[in-house]
Amino acid sequence: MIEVLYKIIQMILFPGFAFIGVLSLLYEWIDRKFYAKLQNRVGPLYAGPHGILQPLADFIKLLSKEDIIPEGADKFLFTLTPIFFFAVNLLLTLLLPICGTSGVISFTGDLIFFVALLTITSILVYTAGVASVNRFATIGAERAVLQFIGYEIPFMLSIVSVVISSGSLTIKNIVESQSNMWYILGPNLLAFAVYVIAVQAELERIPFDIPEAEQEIVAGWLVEYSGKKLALFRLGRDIETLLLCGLGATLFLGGPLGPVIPGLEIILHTLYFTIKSIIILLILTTLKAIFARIRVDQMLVFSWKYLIPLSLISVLIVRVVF
Amino acid sequence: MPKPGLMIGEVYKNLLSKRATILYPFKERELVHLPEGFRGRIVFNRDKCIGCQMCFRVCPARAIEIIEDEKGKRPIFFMYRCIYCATCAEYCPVKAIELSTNFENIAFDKKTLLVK
Amino acid sequence: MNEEEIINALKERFGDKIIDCKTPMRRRVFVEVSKECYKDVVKFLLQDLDMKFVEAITGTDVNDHLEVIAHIGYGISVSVKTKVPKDDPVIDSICDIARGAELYEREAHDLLGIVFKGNPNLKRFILPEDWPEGVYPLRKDYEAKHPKPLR
Amino acid sequence: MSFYIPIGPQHPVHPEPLLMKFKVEGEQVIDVEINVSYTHRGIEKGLEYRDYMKGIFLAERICGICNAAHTLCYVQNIEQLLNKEVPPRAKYLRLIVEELSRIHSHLLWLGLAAHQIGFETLFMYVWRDRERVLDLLEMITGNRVVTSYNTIGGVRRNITPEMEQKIRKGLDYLEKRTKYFKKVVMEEPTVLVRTQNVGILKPREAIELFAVGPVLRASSIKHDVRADDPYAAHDEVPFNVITYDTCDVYARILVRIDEVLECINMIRYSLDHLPSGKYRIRLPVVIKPPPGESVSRVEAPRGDLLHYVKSDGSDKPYRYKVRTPTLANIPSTARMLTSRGDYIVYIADIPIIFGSVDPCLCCTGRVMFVDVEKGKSWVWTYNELVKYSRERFERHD
Repeated sequence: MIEVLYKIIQMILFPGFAFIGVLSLLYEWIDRKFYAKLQNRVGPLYAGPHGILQPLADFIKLLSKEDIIPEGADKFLFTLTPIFFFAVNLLLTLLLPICGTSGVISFTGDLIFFVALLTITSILVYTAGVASVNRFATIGAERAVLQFIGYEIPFMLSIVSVVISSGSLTIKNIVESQSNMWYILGPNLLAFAVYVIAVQAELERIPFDIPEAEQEIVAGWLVEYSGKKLALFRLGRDIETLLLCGLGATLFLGGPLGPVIPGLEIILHTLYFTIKSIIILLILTTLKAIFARIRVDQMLVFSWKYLIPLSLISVLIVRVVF
Repeated sequence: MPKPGLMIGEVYKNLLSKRATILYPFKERELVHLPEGFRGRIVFNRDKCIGCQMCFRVCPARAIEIIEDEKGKRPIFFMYRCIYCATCAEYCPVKAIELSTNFENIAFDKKTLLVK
Repeated sequence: MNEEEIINALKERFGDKIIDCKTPMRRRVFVEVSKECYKDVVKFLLQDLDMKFVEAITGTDVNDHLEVIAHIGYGISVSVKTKVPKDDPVIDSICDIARGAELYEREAHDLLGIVFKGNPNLKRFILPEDWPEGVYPLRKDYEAKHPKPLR
Repeated sequence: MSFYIPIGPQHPVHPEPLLMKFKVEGEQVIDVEINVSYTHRGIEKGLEYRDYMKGIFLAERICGICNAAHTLCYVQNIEQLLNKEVPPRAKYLRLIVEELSRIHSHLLWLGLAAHQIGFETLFMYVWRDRERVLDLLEMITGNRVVTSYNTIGGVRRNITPEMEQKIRKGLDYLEKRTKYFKKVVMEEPTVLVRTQNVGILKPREAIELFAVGPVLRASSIKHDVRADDPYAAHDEVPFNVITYDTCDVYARILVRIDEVLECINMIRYSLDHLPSGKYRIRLPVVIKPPPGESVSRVEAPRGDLLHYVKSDGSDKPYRYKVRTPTLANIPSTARMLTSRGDYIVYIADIPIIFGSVDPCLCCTGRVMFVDVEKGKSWVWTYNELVKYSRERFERHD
């Protein structure tokens, strides 16, 4: 009984939904602030100290805005997609090993479950675009699917490298196998590079923000969403950012591992996990700052010409070494 | 020769340098630098004015009207119509009109944008 | 090629169809021609004298008639002027010899009601869609009113 | 399956009202129709109602960014009518301000182009460094953008030696930064793939459709009013006409960047050789030029600008005609935006291709906003607005 209660508290408060929500908003703030600094701007400023509450303020503001469903839209899909998008991402955070070597939920082969559900978020992007029956949204959805073809394979192959190195498909075992040496320091460096680029595409950030390119197709698949639905999408996207940065930290940087003082394990593990994932976030933000957006056909060419061979080479190297 | 990520040095240099913008409307107002001869809000010196109506004649935006007060004819300036061309200041024979560096001509009430 | 040579070439080719020729300042030539040979003069300037560009087409309302001026020029600007009557403002289009001039003709059509015969796409171009038909703002009988304030 | 997508009248990348209806098939653009009839302000008519001195300030407002070019063109026209020659110092000062505003315009455009291909960081940097030009313009003329500098008979302010030092310092900074931006544009692969072989306009087509300005020069045609038809002090200040022969967006970017560098050299030269003496001849407030007509041409930042004036001897122009460069570039833009043969335009290329001509719609459709004829009420209820927008949408479908 106590155990169940403990699990529920873990799920809802720490390191579950509440903590994840706060952390993801913090990540958005870090992303925005760092991006602004790179561009010699100020960034969020007024809500809270140094604008740290700005993502929350945006979220609350969006919740209070009018919620419009376009006349021709598929109302059922249109309403359901943001909820699913949010829910899937939130669910996946339970698998992340934040305050210990295993997540709130952990079972054999949970990495496969993780990757499979991540794929669903990409498909939800497509349904969101198609359901809103708008030309820009349709084009955005088309592009999202095309881009999906580009980044999904290198993304998975880069994970496969890690799986081969650790010999396990369970996140817990992967983390524990890194207690001696992080995978990024070994032959998996190439896989890490591929992973970062694929994540950049998955999160639709410059240079791969093709499905929602503001200058071309206004906001792409998001164009018809407003109010609460947009807020859910935005928060879902923030959580996805946290998720993918966290997964990168877990797979390549040893996740929550680090020197531990007895008694403070939970706090220190959380701290290590946060720092490592923020490092990945900063890499992603830097990538966002130094490139122009490329076209979707160029993205596919890039992915199939360079990214996939690279990830295959990475798998090969790892296979030879381990 | 293409070099991917060419700007990475520049962006990290800017991470350390001071921001380019100023926090203008609420703080750091003293950092707004305006040169001499900036064309801002009109300042009118009634004592110098001789009532020649030259400003009224040359104003391209009809932002000047002539009224009569105890000392004779004089202009009033509607800053909400003014296009800040400084033609009136240029043609004023006694330099009774000057353009100050006050550029914040925003108001809730039109009357506050009247220069008398 | 200087101004003199252009005028001489025009006079040689078209003779007395050229009504008037003057060069009020450097690199500017104003030529007045009759309505019938307007297109030929433009063609001659563009192709034979290699002036390459039609820079603009100006229409003017001169009380009893309309003036159409084609400004042609590369270095020297030659303005070919012709008169069209106001009640039947039809003139040959130069679209087929100068494809880029289509928009200039549409602009003149919009603002002055000059009809360019042969222009394939003489639709509304500059004025808003709900502008009344048959009202041409640049004609002298159109009096622009000072717009009233909205409140 | 092909369908239409509208870009405009409101679109994040074009701040100005313009409707481009694209027929697309997947990501490819098949056909385009451009409609600019949203912003006619009646400036040509308005100039007929103003006397010559006041007209300067209306001509200045034809376009915000090329205001120096427009006023220069206007005052030259009136001076030609009056047959007055301005003092040599005024000619040089006009050139300096004109070239400074060209630098401003080109840098602004470079930032926008970077924004249009999604390169936000370059956009921010260019606009940050553009402030330096604006500071110089503010120092010389008294305002950041709208200069009000040229006037009939000369210029309105002088350049003092202290200003000269500041201008030189500012130019050094600008030169350094512009060279850096050129390096970024030429070497950053994401910029290269987005701009090379995009928006091709062959030299033959450019002449056929009367393209002007940087678009024409990027199609390897050596045409520049400053060289062919020199005005102000351009016949004394040496400069190179920049041309590139790749005919694409990349060439247009490089033409503009090189022109900025060229402008910097021109300003330096004219500061070195600035004649002394008067900078303005005083003319009466009411000018009555003799009857006649005049054509004046200026190389505005966007290309060849033409003003025509007809005077009937009164104090107001009888007819004033403005041909702005963007209007001349619209046919070639439509050509660039249409796929043909193995040249394919993607939806993603639309912003940068259209942006590469540096469109300025407020110049192009100079029309009137309030409908005087019908006296229509512009206070609409919400329902009326919804109904109107639906009707419009259906009509455009």
